Amino acid sequence: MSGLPEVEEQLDWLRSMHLIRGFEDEVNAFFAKGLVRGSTHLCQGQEAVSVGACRALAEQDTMTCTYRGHGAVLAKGAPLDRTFAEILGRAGGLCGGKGGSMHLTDTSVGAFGSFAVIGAHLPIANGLALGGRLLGRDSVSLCFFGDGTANIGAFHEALNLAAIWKLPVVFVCENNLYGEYTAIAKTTPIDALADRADSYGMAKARIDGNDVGVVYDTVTDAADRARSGGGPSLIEAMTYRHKGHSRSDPAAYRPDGELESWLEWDPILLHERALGEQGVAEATLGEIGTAAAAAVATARDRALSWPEPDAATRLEDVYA
Amino acid sequence: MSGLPEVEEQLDWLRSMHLIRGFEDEVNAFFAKGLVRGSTHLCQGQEAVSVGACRALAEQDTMTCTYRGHGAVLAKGAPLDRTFAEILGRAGGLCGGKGGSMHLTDTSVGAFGSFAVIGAHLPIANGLALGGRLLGRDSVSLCFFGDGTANIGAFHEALNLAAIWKLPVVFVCENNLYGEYTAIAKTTPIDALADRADSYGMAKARIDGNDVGVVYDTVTDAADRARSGGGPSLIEAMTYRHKGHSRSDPAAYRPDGELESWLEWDPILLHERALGEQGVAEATLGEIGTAAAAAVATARDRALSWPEPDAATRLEDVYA
Amino acid sequence: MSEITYREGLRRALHDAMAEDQTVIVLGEDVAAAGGAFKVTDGLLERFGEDRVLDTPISEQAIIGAAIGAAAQGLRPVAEVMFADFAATCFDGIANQLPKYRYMTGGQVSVPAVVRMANGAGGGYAAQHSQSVENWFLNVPGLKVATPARPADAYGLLRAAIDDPDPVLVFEHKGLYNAKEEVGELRRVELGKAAVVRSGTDLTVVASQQMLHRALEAAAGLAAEGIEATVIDPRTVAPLDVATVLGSVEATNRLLVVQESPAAGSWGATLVAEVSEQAFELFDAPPRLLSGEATPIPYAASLESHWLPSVERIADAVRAVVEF
Amino acid sequence: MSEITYREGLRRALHDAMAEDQTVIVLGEDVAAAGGAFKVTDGLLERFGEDRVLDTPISEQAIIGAAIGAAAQGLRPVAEVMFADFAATCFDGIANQLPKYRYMTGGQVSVPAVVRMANGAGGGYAAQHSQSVENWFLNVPGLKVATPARPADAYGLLRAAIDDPDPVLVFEHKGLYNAKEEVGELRRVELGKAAVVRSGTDLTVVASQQMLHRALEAAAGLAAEGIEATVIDPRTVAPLDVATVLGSVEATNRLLVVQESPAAGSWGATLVAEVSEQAFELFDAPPRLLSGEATPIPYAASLESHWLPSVERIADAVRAVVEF
Ligand SMILES: Cc1ncc(C[n+]2csc(CCOP(=O)(O)OP(=O)(O)O)c2C)c(N)n1
Ligand SMILES: Cc1ncc(C[n+]2csc(CCOP(=O)(O)OP(=O)(O)O)c2C)c(N)n1
Ligand SMILES: [Mg+2]
Ligand SMILES: [Mg+2]
Repeated sequence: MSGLPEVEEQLDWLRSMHLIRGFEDEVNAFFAKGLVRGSTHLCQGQEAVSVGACRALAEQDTMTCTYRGHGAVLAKGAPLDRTFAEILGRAGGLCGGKGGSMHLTDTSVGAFGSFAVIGAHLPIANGLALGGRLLGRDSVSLCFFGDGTANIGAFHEALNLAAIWKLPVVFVCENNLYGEYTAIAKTTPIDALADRADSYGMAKARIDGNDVGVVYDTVTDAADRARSGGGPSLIEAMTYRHKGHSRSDPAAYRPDGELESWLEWDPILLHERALGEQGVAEATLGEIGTAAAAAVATARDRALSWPEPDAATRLEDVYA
Repeated sequence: MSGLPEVEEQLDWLRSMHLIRGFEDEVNAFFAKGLVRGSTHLCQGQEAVSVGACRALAEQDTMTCTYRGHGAVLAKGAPLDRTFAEILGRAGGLCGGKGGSMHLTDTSVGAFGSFAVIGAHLPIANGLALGGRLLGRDSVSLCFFGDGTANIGAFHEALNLAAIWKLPVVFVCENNLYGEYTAIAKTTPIDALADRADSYGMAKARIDGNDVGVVYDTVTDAADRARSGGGPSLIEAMTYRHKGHSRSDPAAYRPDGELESWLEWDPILLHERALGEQGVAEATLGEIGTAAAAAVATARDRALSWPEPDAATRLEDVYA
Repeated sequence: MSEITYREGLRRALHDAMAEDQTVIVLGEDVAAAGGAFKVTDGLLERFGEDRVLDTPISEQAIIGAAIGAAAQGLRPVAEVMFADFAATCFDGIANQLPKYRYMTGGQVSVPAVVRMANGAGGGYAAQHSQSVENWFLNVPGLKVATPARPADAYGLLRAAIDDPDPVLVFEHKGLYNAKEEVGELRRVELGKAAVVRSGTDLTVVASQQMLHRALEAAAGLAAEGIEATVIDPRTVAPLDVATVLGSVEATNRLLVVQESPAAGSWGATLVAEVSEQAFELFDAPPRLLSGEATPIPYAASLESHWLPSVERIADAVRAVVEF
Repeated sequence: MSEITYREGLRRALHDAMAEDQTVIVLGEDVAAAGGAFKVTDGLLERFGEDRVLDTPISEQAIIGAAIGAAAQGLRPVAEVMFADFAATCFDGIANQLPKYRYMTGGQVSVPAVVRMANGAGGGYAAQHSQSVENWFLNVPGLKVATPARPADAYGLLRAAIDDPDPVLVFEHKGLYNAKEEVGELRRVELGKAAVVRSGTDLTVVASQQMLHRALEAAAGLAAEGIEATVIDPRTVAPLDVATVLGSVEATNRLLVVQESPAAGSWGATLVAEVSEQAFELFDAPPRLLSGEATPIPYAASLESHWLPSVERIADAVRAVVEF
């Protein structure tokens, strides 16, 4: 354990988690109004994983994630307004409206893409690590994915290659207990996914993914090890998504009371409590929430004011 | 341990290993004469895995294997002459000359195919197990593959599915220390591949694959467990191929003395020694070798006397 | 007569096939308890039980492999690959194993497996969830490929696919699940037979799935201008019913093919090549192929709506062919 | 002038590219210590070291992913997928990630990766090691696809592919590795430009890889009969140089396309469709496509030799087109 950073930094984690929560709630509201096309996958309840992990990175590090990546991309530093705009399909969106909710990318902050085919980006995360190493960038490649993803072939190939090449990758499995509508126990014959690291002689940890400090700490250690040539890690962060899998899912498959008990283990609540214990005044915490709500509303309105992309741009960006 | 069967049965194992050894030596000679097309992958040195595992099966059981499957298919009961003929591309071959060395198949004896894309048949072996179970066949699906195959995605998906569905599959990894020209340690970050079973909560064993009795015993246990609903197993059988990877490989990458020390641990020698210890006369052992050589020569000559397939047959068997 | 949706056509096909034949099983991600991401397998688990309706892990290679092996043992598995784009993750199973198993073994193994997948752009699912990928499989002999466009055909083609002794890929279209049609008694539809959906003398339009509906809409509008189109749904793109198209072109002497996917390596290009080769002298105008654009599929409405051939663009293409 | 083999052309391209540009790396199964299953990467490890020449596990998905990510960071990876048939095991990487990464991100990410794979029947490698699979990728916008047939082009196309800022698939042909050619100074060959390899006035034959050589042999024989063929090598099948073919057909008014793979969904069918659409009135005879048969590829010599278009069958097809 490397220990927690200054309180100011920890307050910033809270800020970031609030922004993500507020962002996702707005996206949810967009749905209801028919403003979002296709599908979208919200991450309320998982903010501590995104924030704790991304804040443990250095500037030159890269991050890749999934269709459930709004939080990760924002935590890595993408601007709220352009992220909203991408989901709304506006010209000012991160990807000019070409990617949408499932492909949020902002390479200027090291967010190297959200991938929508399960498992596809784990091998790509290896490549980012390899490229960084050969180019002398001293960079670590952080890779988020879900529990259900631990059963696809690309997971296995990626972890094996990362291990044998001692690539600077930190694999973070966000175990939110479900892959779509199916509980993990129905598809996975073992309890702790982190133990799959043993198949590759890889460092592992299974942690409370709702405790942002624990996530920060664990990823910091893993990133340090990766950067110093110690190879990759597999971190299983236990967490929970408050909403259904995607827009059309009322999550009726959840046992009674499950959501409620996780709501009591909400990452924002937990972190507020931790900060309180470190002596931060309740008023300070309240102000952070209020400021975040205002920032989200402003960004939302700005994004909504932006135009749709010009149709001609659809023919650009296929080739350089 | 279920213990060894009668000596008569064990003598039959020896017979079978001799037949495979003789067969492969003949195929090697065919190459030299330009009688085999494409590539071919010999299994001299690995006979105990093929014979020990296949003899542990019941009649209704199925077996799938790889391009290095001559031994497996013969051990499962395919006739020598038609197997030769397939490799020679003759009409009387197991597959009518359509498959060749890499696709030997004889469903009449439960040999459900040799597959040439690494990993492809592990998921198919699951299907054979599933089909057998649902059709009430009480069958076990035996699946052979190599050490290098433990790094491909299909391996992971297949073992996970077999475990979660408790399918009656016995996965036998023939660890011959090399995948093509590369030693396993260069591509695989752990020592014992059998330990990958832990990722699936699967039964495992790592055994001397050159000891036919040990193979028989281990596979018998695994097959019993599978048949009685106890789920799949992963067995890593340590062995060695005496020849290079394929026709064009002189195996120059081997450390000095490695082959020589494995030749002293030859499965046929080992089994002859074991039988001697059980009181079988040396003359009996010698006769078995001689009879096998004669049987191979007869089958070879018969296959060589058969015609090539009629060109029109190439258009058959695409659809039923 | 009653009205059913395309989804309902598919759903009934699965129910009827499973009721009639004990060897039919269904497997895939969330097909059992959840009834499928697109609700096509709804009610199967309750009716046929968990031995025959199986939820899988997110493991497309394992799904296809299980279907192949089970089929080789004598079952008739219907595997679901949720979005057709994900066929890429189990491409080896679909392209190298499924269609070659019978042949490589000299006919020893039959593989009566069906793979269902959801095609289609237009819904804002972006580049990795919107493709129509039947064309990936055209160059792979041994696969039959169905692309139903209408509810009764959805039923009939899926039934025929399940009956077929060989592997069949059934591409459903996400944009059509709620499309409705009056149907009589639901029946099997022979694989490899196109349907002449509309008859007209001025040109032959061949269009599949979403494009069939747009072509019909365009044809209805053009009738007011005095242009009468024959509209043909190929229904299966492998085998492709070239004979029916040729028969129609004999009467109309003009051909427009409309498809959602890009042109290169497509069934539409294959059809144009085939008819050009076989019946060159029939044509009063060059045959024409109208396709989705040669870019990945964009997300924003203002982009994706241009990517797909619209009713207007189809109508324009018809006019160009007729006025040539 | 000196004589080199096709393999040597490829090998030199890799050596020269790695020597000129530090960002070029090579990765794949047995490419380093063993110099490649087909010896194309021979000597690279010794010259450029194990940081830049990397042996991988048998993990095609990991290989392609590593290439994509490394390219996104600014390297120019050249990945080897040993037999082209194995592209099926990493199809998602090649078809859904590699060509869409730039587009989905609105141009933020460049992916200058090359994937080399060995095509080709004729050697008795049977159904899973003999396919020419460039057609699997035609319907995937964002990929350039090169299919060199001759040593100098092997060099030049691979150099151009490595230089290209976008993903390029290079399909080598197993049957051509030992093919020889007199070459002058080796140069890059622009992607998307066909080569007119032989000039004649009676018809245009377009043929790639092994079929180019057979077409040239057929053409040489036919010259004795007074038939003079233009023979064109497309060199890249995406983009397909339709203009060069059309230019030639303007002079010959007849077209025969010859390819090794089956017809459906192929570049040959795409070419026939394109020229029929664009230049219908040029033709004095229907354009014709001669292809490998629509079956998996058989093992035995007596079967496989019929599966592939032979010199005789090509000559027959030429005669049929010319005499139409
Ligand atoms: C290859 C592939 N198969 C199936 C899907 C459909 N799908 C989208 S999300 C999802 C569940 C993923 O579960 P998990 O990895 O736990 O991530 P979570 O959604 O819980 O964040 C599935 C099956 C897909 N996108 N890609
Ligand atoms: C997907 C795929 N990648 C690569 C190959 C080429 N190849 C054929 S055999 C082989 C080595 C396999 O090693 P192992 O699994 O240890 O089996 P062994 O040959 O030692 O029996 C490779 C890489 C292949 N056939 N399929
Ligand atoms: Mg999950
Ligand atoms: Mg091996």
